Amino acid sequence: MNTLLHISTLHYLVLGAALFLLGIIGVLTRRNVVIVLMSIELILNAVNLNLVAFSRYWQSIHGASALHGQVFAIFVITDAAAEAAVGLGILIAFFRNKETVNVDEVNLLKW
Amino acid sequence: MHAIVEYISSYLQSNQTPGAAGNFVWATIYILLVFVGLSIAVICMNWLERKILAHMQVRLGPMRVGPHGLLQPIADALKLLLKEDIIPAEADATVFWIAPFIVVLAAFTVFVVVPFGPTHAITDMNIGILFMLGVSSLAVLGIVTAGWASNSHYPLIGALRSSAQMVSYEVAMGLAVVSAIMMTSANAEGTGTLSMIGIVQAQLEQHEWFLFKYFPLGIVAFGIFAIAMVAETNRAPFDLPEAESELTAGFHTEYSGFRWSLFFLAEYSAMIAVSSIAVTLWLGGWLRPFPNALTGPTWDLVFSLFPGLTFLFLAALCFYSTVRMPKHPLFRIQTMGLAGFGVVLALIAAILFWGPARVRVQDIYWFSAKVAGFMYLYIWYRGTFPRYRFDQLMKVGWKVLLPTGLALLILTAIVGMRTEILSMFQEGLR
Amino acid sequence: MNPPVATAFFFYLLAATMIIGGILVITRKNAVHSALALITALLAQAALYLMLYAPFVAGVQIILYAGGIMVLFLFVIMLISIERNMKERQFNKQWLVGIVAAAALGALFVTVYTKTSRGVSLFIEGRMSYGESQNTQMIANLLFDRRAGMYMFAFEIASLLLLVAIIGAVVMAKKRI
Amino acid sequence: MTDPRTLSPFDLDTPEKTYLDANELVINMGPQHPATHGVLRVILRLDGEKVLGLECVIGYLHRGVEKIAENRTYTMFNPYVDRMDYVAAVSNGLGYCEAVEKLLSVEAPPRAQYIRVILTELNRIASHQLWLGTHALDIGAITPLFYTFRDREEILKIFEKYCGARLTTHAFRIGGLQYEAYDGFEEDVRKFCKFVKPKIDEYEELLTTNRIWLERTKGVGVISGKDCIALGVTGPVLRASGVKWDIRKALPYANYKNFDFEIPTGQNGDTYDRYIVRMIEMRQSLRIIEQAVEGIPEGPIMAKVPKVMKPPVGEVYHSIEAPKGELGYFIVSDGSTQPYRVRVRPPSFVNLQALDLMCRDQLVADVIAVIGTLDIVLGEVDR
Repeated sequence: MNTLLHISTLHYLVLGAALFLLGIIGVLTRRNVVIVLMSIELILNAVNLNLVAFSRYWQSIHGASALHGQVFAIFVITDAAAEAAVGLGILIAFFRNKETVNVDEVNLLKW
Repeated sequence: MHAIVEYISSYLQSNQTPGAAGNFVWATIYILLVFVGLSIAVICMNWLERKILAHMQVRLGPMRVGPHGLLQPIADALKLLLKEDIIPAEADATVFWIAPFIVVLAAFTVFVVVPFGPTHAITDMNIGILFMLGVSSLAVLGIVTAGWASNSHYPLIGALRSSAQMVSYEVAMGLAVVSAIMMTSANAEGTGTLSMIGIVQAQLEQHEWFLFKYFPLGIVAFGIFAIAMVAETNRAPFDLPEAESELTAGFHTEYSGFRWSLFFLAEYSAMIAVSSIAVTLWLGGWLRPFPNALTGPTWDLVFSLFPGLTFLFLAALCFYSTVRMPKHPLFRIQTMGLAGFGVVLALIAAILFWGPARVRVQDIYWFSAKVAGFMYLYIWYRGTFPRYRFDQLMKVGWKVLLPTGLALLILTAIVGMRTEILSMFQEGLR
Repeated sequence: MNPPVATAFFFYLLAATMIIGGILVITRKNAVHSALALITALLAQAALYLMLYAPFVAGVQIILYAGGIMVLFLFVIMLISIERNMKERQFNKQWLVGIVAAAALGALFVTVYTKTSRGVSLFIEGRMSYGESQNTQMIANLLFDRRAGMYMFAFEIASLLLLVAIIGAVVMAKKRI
Repeated sequence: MTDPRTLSPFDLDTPEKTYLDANELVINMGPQHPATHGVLRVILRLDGEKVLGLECVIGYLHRGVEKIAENRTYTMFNPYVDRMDYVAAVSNGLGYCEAVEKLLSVEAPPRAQYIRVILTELNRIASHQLWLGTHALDIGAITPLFYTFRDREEILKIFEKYCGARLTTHAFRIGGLQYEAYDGFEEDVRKFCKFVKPKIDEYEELLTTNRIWLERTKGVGVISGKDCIALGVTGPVLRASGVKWDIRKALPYANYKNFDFEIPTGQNGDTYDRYIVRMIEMRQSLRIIEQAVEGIPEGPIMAKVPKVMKPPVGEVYHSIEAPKGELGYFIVSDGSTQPYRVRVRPPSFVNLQALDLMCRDQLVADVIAVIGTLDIVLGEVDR
């Protein structure tokens, strides 16, 4: 009981792992490209959660200014923004040409 | 009983925000106070906007419900609550149902960090201003989903317009805000802050409002923010999302009754929220005029009399109108009501003249007075300006405000670091 | 020592919100519903960041993810028609393989996280409360400071990445350039 | 792929596509829409927000005025013309009365002519004020509406005092006037002239140099003088495109040749020029009114016309410069008490034809501005 109530880094890691798995399932099973992209966001967020949790763990060892995990999280968020912009841009181009959002039908190497 | 009084007074003397003190009870009380006050402010704003706009347009505005239409907002609220809540058959019911709540939540949550005084805030966050910008930008989600869920052309176009507009103007807004935040670091240690209370205290320490700091940079930043905040709240002349002559009512065309009133509530509280940001960042927040120049007990007394005097003035206005009411039996109840309202205002004034209240309330008073100035500006804009076209709006946002904001940011940085830069040059020369 | 109940309560509340949100994201037919579920999950995550004494990351999460990226998603979902898509099959043919792969990964996670050395859990917790008052400043030091700022180069690269992304997105999405 | 511009706006059976693809979004604006000035229905084909073409659907207010005329005597039909352009009812009446007078070969006495001119010009100002208020409202400025309505009220008061009606005045009779000008009519008109001049300046102060107004109106809905003539567009729209055509000068009717006034023209033919032209026209109308008030002669107000009018067999076309453009009446008489055929050439109807041309390649918001600037009245379009 005490381990359940005393929230430790491991709790966050388990949550992150669960989200990561959900994201993986989404990416692997869904056909709608938009939802696939959203699942990727879910994966990135799971990673971010881990990073920030690690950051707190790191702080507990190396002092309050050891915020490397949080800085990493910020970089990941930047990356996610870039990924979303390009991904949705590709999606729009794809949709304009094939009029579908199904990832199965992304089977042309060029158009 | 005595213990309770003791507890309250000990808390009042602790000079901490409830959030910082980690006191759940007081935080709840503050949250209730702020939200109730906000709702009252929105109701007052509704009446004032109609009256002021009417007088700008050679009309009288509401005159029937209560003396001078004072009860009109209450009648309206009652009507809106009792109206049938229509959900269009083709609409996506769940999203249609959620959307207004997203908007209201976004508009209300920002008030968690608004500092009405050095201790009169629900909490003081290290990322205060960032939190405000972030949460207020969530309103766009509600608007987009509202437009989409209505499943109709006009709301959809309104929603797309509105999201494009809000996202674009957020950029310029952010640049202006960053410029003000940079100014907070112009102290001996060179450490700035994002905390709303910290920003105001920085203005107190630096002996000037950021509006006048690094003249004219502060004024330009304020100008950018003042334009962007009108666009951000979808008000005239940037009210394209709800341009009634083009899109009937934009994203809330299909809404009615209670849900529509939520949009209304959110719009007005968002106006108050962005005005609070502007007041906090550039106009010295809760600080009274000349807090550094006019010091001493006499000046403190003089300035602390203002809240009471304001309410006394309003009460006098009420009594004057009471005297001027038509002497007809039909108007008897209205006349009595107006006189009663005047008495209430006079009572509030009397309380505000009472020593302890006077001292604790004046911060809130100055903050509200500054915000009220912005509210008047909003109404004035609405009475004066035609509406921008969508491409012109985007042009203003991206081609005027954004480059100005970027240049401003760089200039503020250069001016703020001028001693360091100069010493670097001198080192280089040597 | 009694564990702080409030912390646990909020953690489980937010964790549940996130998990439910995540499940909704991958199961909803309608992409807008998925997006709304994802927004809920992201906001809950921002709150979790606050619980982890990372207010700045939380703020960035709200502004960028919930206020920026998700608006972009909603925008695109509205631009492309989804009515037709909603009537189609939602899951692809390899869904079973996907689930199995995810389950394998999950098993891996379980093994790693339950692994203890000498009866002690993997992470030895130190002091768990740090003042958040200087969080933003410390992150800024890591990013920008002349001496302590070890991520300055990475920061510049990130800005370059964003520029490339902007141009790429415009090239992809624009009909006529 | 076909150029969307060659498609008719009525090709509505294109497959349901999305907002991403061009030439697909068809929006139906009206007949119930706050900015269509009545019951105009406009079907817009849009590329995003750009207008590729539009089609007006009219007839929601059709009352068969021309057919009614065939079953009424000449006198009985007179009130019906007020219901066409109901914001400029006096002008409508003037056109009809003069057309019938032409058919009967009678002429109204000079005093009647002067009073007619005063009332018609007052009505022109009222019509332009109403246009300005609604046009500014469409573009988003709400305040001018109330200012113009406040000042238009003074004109309506004069009408009311003169003939008892404010909107559909039925002020004129065939052959002159029914009512002598009331006592103090001239004084009222003079007072009004003095009152309204600073008010027009006030409208201009709000709008003329307002940057948003300039951006919303300059270069919007441009139409060349040539196109105007080809489409038959008249009135301020034509004059704003640089064509100096005003029937009051070109083919003087009533006694307009006695008065000294100028015809304002614009150069660019855009919405802003039309705004400026109308503002100057209001001032010129005041000038005419002032001259007319000073020169009202004494004398009879009614010419000798038979009680039962039986105009000789023949046809007549008479047109006047109504506030919105050329208002023409074509009347065919078969010698009986009722006209054989009456055809009205309503300026709004003809001007509306230019809407498609003016809105091409503009944005949706401009369509609203252009509908406003054309100054159409649906009662006249649909008749």
